[in-house]
Amino acid sequence: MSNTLRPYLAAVRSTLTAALTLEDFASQVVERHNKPEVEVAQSKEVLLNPLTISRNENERVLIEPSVNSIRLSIRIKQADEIEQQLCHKFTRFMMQRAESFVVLRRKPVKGYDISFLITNNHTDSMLKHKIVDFIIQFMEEVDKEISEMKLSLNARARVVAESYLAAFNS
Amino acid sequence: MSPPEVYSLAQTSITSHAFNADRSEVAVSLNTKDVTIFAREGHEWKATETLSEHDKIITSIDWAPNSNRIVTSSQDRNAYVWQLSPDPQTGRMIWKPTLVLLRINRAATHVRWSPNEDKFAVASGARAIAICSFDPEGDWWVSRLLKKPIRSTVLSVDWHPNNVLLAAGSADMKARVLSAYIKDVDKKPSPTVWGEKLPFNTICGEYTSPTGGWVHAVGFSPSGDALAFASHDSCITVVYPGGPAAFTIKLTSLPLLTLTWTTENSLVAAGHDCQPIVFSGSEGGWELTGSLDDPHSNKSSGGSRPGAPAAGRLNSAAFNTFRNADSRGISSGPGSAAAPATESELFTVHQNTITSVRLYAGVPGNVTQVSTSGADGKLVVWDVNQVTPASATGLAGKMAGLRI
Amino acid sequence: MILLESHNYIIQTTLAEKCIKPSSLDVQFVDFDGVRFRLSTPERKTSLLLSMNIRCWDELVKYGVDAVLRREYGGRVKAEPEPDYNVSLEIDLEQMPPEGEERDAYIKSIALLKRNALAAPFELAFNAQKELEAAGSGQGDLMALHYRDEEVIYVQASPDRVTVIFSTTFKEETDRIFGKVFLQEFVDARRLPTIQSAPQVLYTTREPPLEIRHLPGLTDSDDVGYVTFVLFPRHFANAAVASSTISHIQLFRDYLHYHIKCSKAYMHSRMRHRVSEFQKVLNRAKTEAATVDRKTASGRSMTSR
Amino acid sequence: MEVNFRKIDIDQYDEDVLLESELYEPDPRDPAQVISDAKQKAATVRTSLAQGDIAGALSIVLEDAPYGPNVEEAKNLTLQTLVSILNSTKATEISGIVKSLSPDTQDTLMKYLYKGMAMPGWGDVSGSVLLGWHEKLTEAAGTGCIVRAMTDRRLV
Repeated sequence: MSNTLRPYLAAVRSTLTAALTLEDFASQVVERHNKPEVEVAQSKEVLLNPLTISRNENERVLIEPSVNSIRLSIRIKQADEIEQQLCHKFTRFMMQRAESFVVLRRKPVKGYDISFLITNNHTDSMLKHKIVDFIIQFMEEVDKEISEMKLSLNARARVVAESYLAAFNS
Repeated sequence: MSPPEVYSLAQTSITSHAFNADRSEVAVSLNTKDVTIFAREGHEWKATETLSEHDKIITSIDWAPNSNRIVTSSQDRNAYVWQLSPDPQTGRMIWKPTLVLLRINRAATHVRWSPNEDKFAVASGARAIAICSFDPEGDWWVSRLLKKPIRSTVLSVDWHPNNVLLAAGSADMKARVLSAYIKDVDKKPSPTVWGEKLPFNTICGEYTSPTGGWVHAVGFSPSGDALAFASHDSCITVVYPGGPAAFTIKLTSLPLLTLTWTTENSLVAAGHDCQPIVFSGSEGGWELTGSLDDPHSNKSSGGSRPGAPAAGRLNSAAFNTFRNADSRGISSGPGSAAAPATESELFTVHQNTITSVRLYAGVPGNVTQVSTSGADGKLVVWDVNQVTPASATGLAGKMAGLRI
Repeated sequence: MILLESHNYIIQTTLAEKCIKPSSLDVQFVDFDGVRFRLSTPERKTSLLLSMNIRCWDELVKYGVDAVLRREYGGRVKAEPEPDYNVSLEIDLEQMPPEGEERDAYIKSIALLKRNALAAPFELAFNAQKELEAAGSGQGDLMALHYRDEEVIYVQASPDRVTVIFSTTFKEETDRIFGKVFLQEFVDARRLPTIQSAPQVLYTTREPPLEIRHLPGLTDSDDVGYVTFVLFPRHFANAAVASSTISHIQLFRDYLHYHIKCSKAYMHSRMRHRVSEFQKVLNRAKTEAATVDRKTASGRSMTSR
Repeated sequence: MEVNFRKIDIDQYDEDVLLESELYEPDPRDPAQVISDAKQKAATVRTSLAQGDIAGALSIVLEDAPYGPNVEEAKNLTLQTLVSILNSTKATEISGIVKSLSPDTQDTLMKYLYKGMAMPGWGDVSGSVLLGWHEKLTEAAGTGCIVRAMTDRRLV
């Protein structure tokens, strides 16, 4: 693991742990409703300061905490057009399956590639520290996956090009 | 050394718990709109009764020890008082609900009987507290609202031993002491450190933690001369109005949600850190003493889920092994590769947030045991004198100084 | 299978089958680049009619396709093609060579109908190059083959070479980016010592190469790519080499897109796998109650989301 | 039909609504005082740094750090001063330095680390330096310190 990735993930882990201190909170604005306050943003006092963790301009995480829900958005490293495209495909693929990934938001927050919405219902029915594990593992693997996909694309392209051109020799 | 008594009542979150006077029964809300009463049977708790009347999640339960009445509050904006009375048909004793007209239009968040059990206070999301007292003429509970100067959802309330003063913690970052004096119920109270003349809705004190944060829990000391409150900035503050001084302890761990005094000089608080923490001090200063949970003695993580077996006929060990491998990618067999290195484990008894800590044994001022319940569905009884020192648990809290 | 084959597999297998056991037949099928075939027995079981429709037939006629097909198939080319088709071949099963290599070669040659038709402009260019080389200067005609709706093959002879330019469009952003990666590898691969004798490859996106820049109606878009192959005389030194070069180069566009599709399919299966792994990690967070199998009233399992 | 009335923010006329300014105690100093304090501190910090007293320099810059509205210039100057201290500290010394800070100073430092990370590429801000400090500060002051960076409305 490269030497700034470890403190980066450690900072996301500790910040997320600190933000996952949610409780059941019924809406003050709408009677008999219970909404993720970070999304409706109608009561200022139940929103907390959003925090950013960044390695550089292209790799950062935004955590927006509130009393009963948090939004975590990730900007995934994309060095070139290929990584951009692979990243886009991958995150879209996941978001289309948001239903089974209960904590996934269907749309990313502007400026980020993928967003998660974690509510008190999730922290009640799931172990908080395991949700944190999931996010960290996701961040680790998604970078790896994208570079592996890119490598495999390049490898295939090379074989394809070489086999085609080699056929002219015969 | 007796280890804490751990009971896994459910696999779901316990939002609130309240014992009866002799601790033979406990009323809990399992994150649903019903109250379940469990009765002790040897070392087990058996669900015996369900109180269904609310139509939204129950937020808080309190069980009056002397009058044996239960009061419940819910996000449906209502409170019910439950009383044991004979069923007109069968003659069997059943819990009979009485609806309380709270006159609030948002969720009820917390409820507590007053020490004399003739009043109760309901905190609410309507930026108000309903003080309810019984009107024998109308044969109903009437409510009066404490409104000013509350600016946001009230998260918790606690009664002063004199049955008149009420402490309230709310999401507008304030802990307040207010008068809930009701003319027809209360005798004229004698002066306290909080004030002398106390008509209804007198504000006797308003406190906030310097680094902000919603006030999750409030509690008067047994004498009523000090107030402790826990706020979302991972701080606990003890206020001595007579002093006048406030001590704030900044924790290195996650915010506390609930607290109870054990003596005039110590209290137990718990919350997102999943373990009950002990604080002690006096007018001269306060400190974090340690934890009731000894993380080193719980090496077998509670995450292995012993407790109540899951229902269903396909529940053999082998079946679970394969199901886990399939749905979670965990091979749990001995000797198999452990879970990936990024997996973390919690070595506390509670595996999720503790939402409630309450007096279990002893009298106010000399409590020997407390009970906790939390989002992991566990109910735990702790001996308050078995404190693992802070140095051994990695907990730390520094006093951020005295504020006058 | 990395390389594509230039003969039509359906024609090949159907003919082989019908030789052994003739029966009446009427099938329509397609090949790359929207080429349509019809194989039928309009008169009797032993007389098959193979018709082909190809998008750029009119252009092929200009470049001498009739001569090429007559050379390959002789009298079997019907004077009047079946309506709706450009060319029809009559195959008399009773005239087939005996079973064995000879018959296989015969069948294969029929299966190469599309390849042979498309070979016409290339053959023309190869011959033109020889003439220009002898003359020492000049430039052959720029032959355009609109073989797909938005894609064209250009062939042009010069005294020392034959230039083949493919214009190709990428319908999706992913195709475009993947295509770029592949084409870059075509350019780079020639640096390998083993394939240095291969034709030189150049590619550009959006910007058309010099040879065709003057043409009207070129699409100006990032989705368009141009691939230029420079064939030197060694690539068509004799009939056998020329024939293999033609078969090979014709299929370049299909080869490229086929592998882009394969890559996308592979990425998809990878993502599917990775996402199911993530699902497992998330499931570890769920407490037992959340994963317990709940039954509906009818006894079916409810899927917990 | 006239529908513009739907766009009126009626909440601003609600007397019960809690305003941002009511959520914390304002800075008693006036903006001119705040900026002159910040400039003075920047100078003092340079002296401390020259003497190698990093913990001292940190305490100076973090004490009474500017917060609230209308003091953007002072806030930026303070961040710049702080970043210069962070960048000039050896990685091996960080751990000892953060442990020696008072809890209030630790909380303020945490706020600045997040502020810096939210502005990658600004001035001399370096992601890896901030992450290094964040890691050591979290070891010393715990997740509680991070929680306070979220709850404290006195934004730096």
